[in-house]
Amino acid sequence: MNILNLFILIPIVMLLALWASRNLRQIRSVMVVGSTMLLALSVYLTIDFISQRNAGTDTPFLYTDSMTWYEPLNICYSIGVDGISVAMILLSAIIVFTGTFASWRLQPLTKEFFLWFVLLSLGVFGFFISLDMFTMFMFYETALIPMYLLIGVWGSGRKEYSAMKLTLMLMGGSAFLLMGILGIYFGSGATTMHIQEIAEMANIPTQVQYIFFPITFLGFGVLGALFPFHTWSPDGHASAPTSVSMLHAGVLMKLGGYGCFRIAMYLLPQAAEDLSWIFIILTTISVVYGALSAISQTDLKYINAYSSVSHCGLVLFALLMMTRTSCTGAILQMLSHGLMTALFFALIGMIYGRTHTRDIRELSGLMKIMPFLSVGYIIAGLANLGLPGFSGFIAEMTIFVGSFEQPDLFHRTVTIIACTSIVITAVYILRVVGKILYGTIKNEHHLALTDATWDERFTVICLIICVAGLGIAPMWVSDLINGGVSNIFTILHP
Amino acid sequence: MILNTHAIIFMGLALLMVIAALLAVTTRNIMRATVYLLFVLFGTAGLYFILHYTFLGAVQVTVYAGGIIVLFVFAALLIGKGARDLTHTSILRYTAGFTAAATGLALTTYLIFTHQFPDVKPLTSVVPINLIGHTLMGSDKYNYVLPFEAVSVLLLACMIGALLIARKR
Amino acid sequence: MNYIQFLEMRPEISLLAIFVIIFTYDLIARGKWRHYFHPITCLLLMLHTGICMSESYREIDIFSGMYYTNSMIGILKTILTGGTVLLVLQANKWLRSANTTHKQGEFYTLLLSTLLGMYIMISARHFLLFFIGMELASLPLACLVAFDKYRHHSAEAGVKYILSSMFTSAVMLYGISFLYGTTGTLYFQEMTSGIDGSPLQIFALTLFFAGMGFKISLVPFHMWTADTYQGAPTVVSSYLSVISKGAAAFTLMTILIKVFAPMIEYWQIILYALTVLSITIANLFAIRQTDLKRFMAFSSISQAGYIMLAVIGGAKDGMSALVFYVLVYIFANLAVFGIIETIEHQTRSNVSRDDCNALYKTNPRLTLLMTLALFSLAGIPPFAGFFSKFFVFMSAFKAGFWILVFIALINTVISLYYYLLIVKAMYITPNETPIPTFNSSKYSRISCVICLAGIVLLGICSFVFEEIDRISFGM
Amino acid sequence: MIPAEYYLVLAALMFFIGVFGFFTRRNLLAVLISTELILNAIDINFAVFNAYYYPEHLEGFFFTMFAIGIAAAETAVAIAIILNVYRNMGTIRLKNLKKLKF
Amino acid sequence: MEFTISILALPLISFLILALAGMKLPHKVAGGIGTASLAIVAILSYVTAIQYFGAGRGADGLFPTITPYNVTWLPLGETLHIDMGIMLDPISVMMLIVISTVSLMVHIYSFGYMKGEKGFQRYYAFLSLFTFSMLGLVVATNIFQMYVFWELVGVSSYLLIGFYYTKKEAIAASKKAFIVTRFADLFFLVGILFYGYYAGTFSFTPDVRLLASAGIVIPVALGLMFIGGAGKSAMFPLHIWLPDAMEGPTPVSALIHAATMVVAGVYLVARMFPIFIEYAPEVLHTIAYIGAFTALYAAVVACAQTDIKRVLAFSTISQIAFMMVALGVCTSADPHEGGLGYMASMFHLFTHAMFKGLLFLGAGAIIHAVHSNERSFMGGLRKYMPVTHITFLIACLAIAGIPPFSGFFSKDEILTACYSYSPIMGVFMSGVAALTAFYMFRLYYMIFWGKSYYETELKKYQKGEIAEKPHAPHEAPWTMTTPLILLALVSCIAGFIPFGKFISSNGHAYEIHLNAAVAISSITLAVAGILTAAFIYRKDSNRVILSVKVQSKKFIIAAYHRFYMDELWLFVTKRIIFKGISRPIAWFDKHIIDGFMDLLATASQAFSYSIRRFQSGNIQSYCIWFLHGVIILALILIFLV
Repeated sequence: MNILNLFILIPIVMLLALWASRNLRQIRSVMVVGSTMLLALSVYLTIDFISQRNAGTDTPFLYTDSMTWYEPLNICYSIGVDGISVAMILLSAIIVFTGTFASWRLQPLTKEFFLWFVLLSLGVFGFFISLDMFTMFMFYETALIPMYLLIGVWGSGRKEYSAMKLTLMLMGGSAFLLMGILGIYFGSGATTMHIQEIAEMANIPTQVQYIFFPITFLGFGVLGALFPFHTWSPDGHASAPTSVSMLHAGVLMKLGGYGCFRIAMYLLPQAAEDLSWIFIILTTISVVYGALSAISQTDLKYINAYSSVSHCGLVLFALLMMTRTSCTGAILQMLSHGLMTALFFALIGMIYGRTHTRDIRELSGLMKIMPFLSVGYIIAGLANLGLPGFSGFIAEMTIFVGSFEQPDLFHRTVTIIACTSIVITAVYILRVVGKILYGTIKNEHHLALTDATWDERFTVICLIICVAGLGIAPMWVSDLINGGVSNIFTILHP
Repeated sequence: MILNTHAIIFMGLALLMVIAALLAVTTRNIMRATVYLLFVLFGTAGLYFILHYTFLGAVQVTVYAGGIIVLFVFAALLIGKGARDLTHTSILRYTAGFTAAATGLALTTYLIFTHQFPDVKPLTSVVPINLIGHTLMGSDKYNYVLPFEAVSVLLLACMIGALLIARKR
Repeated sequence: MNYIQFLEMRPEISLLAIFVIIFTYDLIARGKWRHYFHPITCLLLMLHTGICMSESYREIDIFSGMYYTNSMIGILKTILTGGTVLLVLQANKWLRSANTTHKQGEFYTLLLSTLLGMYIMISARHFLLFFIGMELASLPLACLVAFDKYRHHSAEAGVKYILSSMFTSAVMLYGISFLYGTTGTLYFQEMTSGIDGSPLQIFALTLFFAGMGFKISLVPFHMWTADTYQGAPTVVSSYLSVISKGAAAFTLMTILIKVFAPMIEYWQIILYALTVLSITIANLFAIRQTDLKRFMAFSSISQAGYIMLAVIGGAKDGMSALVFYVLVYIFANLAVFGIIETIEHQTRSNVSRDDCNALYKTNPRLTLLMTLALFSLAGIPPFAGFFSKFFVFMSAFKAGFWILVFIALINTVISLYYYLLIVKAMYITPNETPIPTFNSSKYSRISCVICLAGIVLLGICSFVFEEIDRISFGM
Repeated sequence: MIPAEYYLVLAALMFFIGVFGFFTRRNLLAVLISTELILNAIDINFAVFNAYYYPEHLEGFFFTMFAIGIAAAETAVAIAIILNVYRNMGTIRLKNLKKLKF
Repeated sequence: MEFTISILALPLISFLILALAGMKLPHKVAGGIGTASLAIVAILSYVTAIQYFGAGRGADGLFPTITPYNVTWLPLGETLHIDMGIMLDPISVMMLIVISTVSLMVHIYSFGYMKGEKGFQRYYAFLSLFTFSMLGLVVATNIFQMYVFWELVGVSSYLLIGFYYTKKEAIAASKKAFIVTRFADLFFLVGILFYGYYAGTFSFTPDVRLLASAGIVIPVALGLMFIGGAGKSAMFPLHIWLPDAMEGPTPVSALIHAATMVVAGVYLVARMFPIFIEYAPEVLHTIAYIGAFTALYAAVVACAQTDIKRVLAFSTISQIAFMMVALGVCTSADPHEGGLGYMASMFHLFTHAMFKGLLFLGAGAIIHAVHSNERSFMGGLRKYMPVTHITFLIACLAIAGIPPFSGFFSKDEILTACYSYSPIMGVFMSGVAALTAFYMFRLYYMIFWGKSYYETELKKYQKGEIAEKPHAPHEAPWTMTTPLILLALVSCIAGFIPFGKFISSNGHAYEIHLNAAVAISSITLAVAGILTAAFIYRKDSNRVILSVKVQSKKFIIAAYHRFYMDELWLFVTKRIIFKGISRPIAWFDKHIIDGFMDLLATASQAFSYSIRRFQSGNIQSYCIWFLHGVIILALILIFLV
């Protein structure tokens, strides 16, 4: 049996087990066991993948398997991974694992929460292992819809509004996406929906590509918070419960970038080449605009959400630059942003859980009260602003170096504009750190607050280790991703 | 066109039907409307006779004039005062309705006159009743035993339904 | 006089036999025997479903081309019958309530006669038979709509339904008369050769379409739908929305591809316009509804628009997508209506969205089923609705109508919005006094479980669709 | 010989007069009467087509015959429902039948 | 030289230990770990230096460049990759000595200075982190590694400046320091990107042919890199963060903001010197002009400051500008023909690190004693703090350029280089040097001479005017004085190091010889400056000072406010970026873009509401619509299609 199937089977078993579980203890054990298994599995997958690659297997995808599903419509359940997907699976497993701990004490309706949570992760894993456009799309939507309930039921603030907005905008995106998928399928005249096979056929007429590339890219771009379709992100993240924010910003938003790369650009290379400039402009705006918006926000989650807009914009930006290095950087940035932002949201959730406010004007001097969380926050902040030693730095540097490989004036200019985001990032991160962590305690009620509990510490430490690990030893991930990117580039930029 | 008996009868019937129909849809009194309807139905029966469809004419008279009109009369009497149709309809709906009907009529007339119908193969004699019987009960092509059976179920169902609704319990 | 041919029409005969049995039983059964009425009917209908299924794999052409059936038609009949069984199961409580229990017999007979009408309508290859079938499928239905005859809403809905139905059938007949006038025959097979796209025929086509549009409730022929659904007894609304609609949609497709094939470019335009209108306008109306049945009416109009996407290509895969869509739609919609029905028994009045507020707290399983059904209707994977929608889109896209698909896709977002509003009411909106915990009847629970299984499994188990696709036909 | 078109136009006139009545009458029975006019017009159409153009088979003839029967059934059901409405609401004016809307 | 890895590893390990477990350790142990590791690092650095220079020159007459470690850290594309490694050449070895020495001093000193402070362990952790990063920066094998550690020193500086995180000013200062330098780093990064793309490598020794073919891009890249360096080295107008950075603990100021980190910019230019001189001499000269202006500006401002650390800060800016000028005035790689400045700059870097570190540590001792930075709380301290006084005086003499203290030698070389570049530059820089002597002695006199604040207060107390007895200033503990003495010794003798033998612009040995004219004139000027300061500030309420003050009041106030540079920056950041750009963007996002999305929703709601009349409940209107629909469809199909 193909190991990848386990990524679907385990969540399904978890769903059933959760459904059957009676009390909190059982729920927690199901979640811990399940997410640990997923994590272990993904680590094993990564190691095995690397060793197989080192052993010299050079097929584009490993662990491939295909099973006809809807024979008349050429729909198959095709799975397989390359370096990019392995990296993404690993990321997802980490976030699911830590997300479990981040929602350790979630009340009420714990069981239901985890049911939807697991369904979401099922969708995410399914998406990353799929090679068939249909199943990919199916898992994509599977991952989206639980967000509505997760935010709507367990969220805070204007949760109903935000949940609805998020769901509708993302579903609007997926409507575009479905359009794109159908366009690709029928445009190529293929008798398969397998990505690799369609890519190798490479017979989609250019005119068709011109129509469907923007559609597909926009479809995924909405999830990747592409300007001006990013507005679901601030409200959605602000209202979502901690672990949902983590999973959403950490993994779900990556689906967008991954899809843009794997489907929009890979299958429609000619249009990607010719029309990328439109989206480069949009993503450049995303990058700078998101960062600038973040400066004047007062809600912690809004700041981070806009920061996500900026960082995810950088992912798409890098992809569109279409050099091997920048695309590697984009994937690195996905990983890095996933981990960092999950860390951020976890910390914000923990702080909010204590202070019951996220308004930076009402918080101050938290360092004194909750040193652990504050230090965590500073580390997250530093990672976010691209401090060497953390993952953000290597990702951004790879992106910028890669983008510089495009020597024409347009690409140069937008790259330099995008570079300015690293300064703006520093501004808003430090502003927050200075306001909420440093200084004296203004609100004496806060004096009674406690520092992180063990499960929270565990979450934070896990994520920090990952962020730092990626930042300190980027070579192996870089190698891992490079293989996948190179394969895509044999078609994209021959 | 030569004025022959057929033509005169047709003209007369047509005039009668149109006037009666107009009156049936404009009169204020429900009983009168029913009577005007009766005239139209009789006129139609007359048309069938002209077309040599005497059996059809007979059915028309029995079913419609004998059955449906009586139903209407009963209903009108049962309902009594509530059945009076006094109020004027709103101008807007009147206009909209008239526009729709007039446009439809114009369109239909235009289409009827512009359409190339096949050559006329007029009937010269009354359709024999045994042919009607055989056709109704036959199972071959252009025979109608199946619709006949189906319509029997329909009538039964409608009877059950109408009874169900109309009975007091 | 080859009357032996009647014996070939086994589903119809079996249905008629049940009709007679029930009719007789209703006349003679007294006392405790009346308690067994419902179970006996259910059993008989299940038996009948079995017969339908076993008889479905036959191609029959009898009465010299007036009646035709093949495996696809047989399967569709089975699906419709199966849906009716589920519906009757759900109707249990309503049928046993004091106002209705003595009318049980009439309910069954009327329901079965409409079903028979649909059988005839689907199998008819002659316009007269088709017309009779259609009337048989709608006239008793009018009585069913007005079934709760002492409820004002039901009476009003009944009169609206019967009048618009009469008007529509008149309009449609007018169209058929012109078809007859221009082609000289009422047999489908012969008529096709006479179709040449002359203006009068186009007019006739439009009139015919309007009639079918009424049955399927496509905009702008849909206006009766909401009022009727809202006023009619829930079971009947449910029946109207799935069984009647499914049969009509299939019939429309067969007639379009069998009779009007030469006029494909015309009816594709009509379908294009009606689909866009149906989906969009129904969605816009649905946004605002708070009465659940009325809401479901608009939802079903919009769903009808999606079904038309399958028709528009007129191809084999469209047919299979259509039948599959109908199948999935039956399960999802019946689940929703079944739940509305059970809630209605608690509220004793029409269910509004506010009644559902915080329903999850008291009735989690019911709510979950409702959620899944709504998700399926909205086309969310991994539920069956996603697959059926996808196939429908695929078939339309394949036929080249990609802008239409795009419009439909954008509309799925709006539809998701209003489905989510209900989900929101059930899970999120706080409510001090939610409907207390209750148990629905055994029968209704069975039906719900079957619906749930359908919603969850139909998409994942591909053999159902593959089987449908194998036997489907097209132009 | 009277041209068939005359019959057809007569039928069309009847049809649309009926439609007009259907649209403007304010009383359910009166609306029903208009419907009868419409159905009647269609019957004429069928009969005329059969008699003038396709006399070899009796298709239009039988259609008319069945249509008359069905129309009777329809009317019966409709009147029953109208009576029911009257019993429920004490009126059969259309403007009183607007509880279900929007 | 494989052991050099431990020079980097030890501070890192120490940092990790202190950061992870520090809070649980007692202060002394924590400090001990940090200091011990630093002591080892210092020893290793000396060993490295001895071995390196002791090994002698190679066959080509150059000290070999040794790269004991170099691993590919992050591959980027086919040709580019970021390496991490250790590279030893004369200037990096020199920097190792400077950093480890000053850092060790600061570590020891901090025992006394930070005694009992909350967060003592954290402090040492950060110091270790800083030292690690700084060492990493100087031994970088390529420009990107330099950038990596460049950022790390930036962040450790941020953390140390914000050490007193409850103090508003400290928070603001740390933020400002980080953001300003980060802003400059942006240019650095873009410069690196250009360089990397055109040179095809990040290493310091690129393919010459590639560089030559790149044309204008290389000067641009180098210019951008210089902006990065200017940010770290506080060149005008990016200097604004440095004075504020004095909010950090004083030893930190000594280490980071005087001796090591701030000279990173100079080091960067020196590192890239061969490329600068070959491909972008114009840029180099521009650097010289910027440096000259900064030197003057900072010196003038320093004259008007009252906070002693601020004075030192501006003095640092001014002195670094000297080094920049020295580099900028180079016209060729040969020290004999216009390449002298390189050596002078490095020499000055070395000596400046020592005496400026000493000055800061001395100032720390003073602040420790009087608990304030403001000079009004000082005066007459020479009696109370003899060791501090003497060492401070030595440092002042060194910076003023009085022989035989080290500053004289290095500054003299700089001035010589300046004169050889152009007399105007020479005269100008000499003037600034005189000004340096003036403000340093102004400071010196204000602190150690004049009316004692303590005594005045004591009198007041005795008279009963104030309730609390003032603290008597006291000499610092040995942990603090030892580093002072050691550094003072170094400052005394460092000038006699034959620096040119080790470091010169083309790597060949260069014999330092004093230019008599320059030396004499500069000594004269320095003495004049000192005398002026002594005349004005030795006693309080001197009449001359008053008249000068009155006459140039506006100028002094302007100088005190650093010529309103901070306000200008504040205007740019607060008014333009925050209020003028960010706020409007946030508003735009919320109301226009998001508003548009919401509008879609509300519009469809509203539209939905407006069409509800169609569903009027009247069966007749339904049928009218029905028929209209039919007819319109038919008309369209018949007449339009």
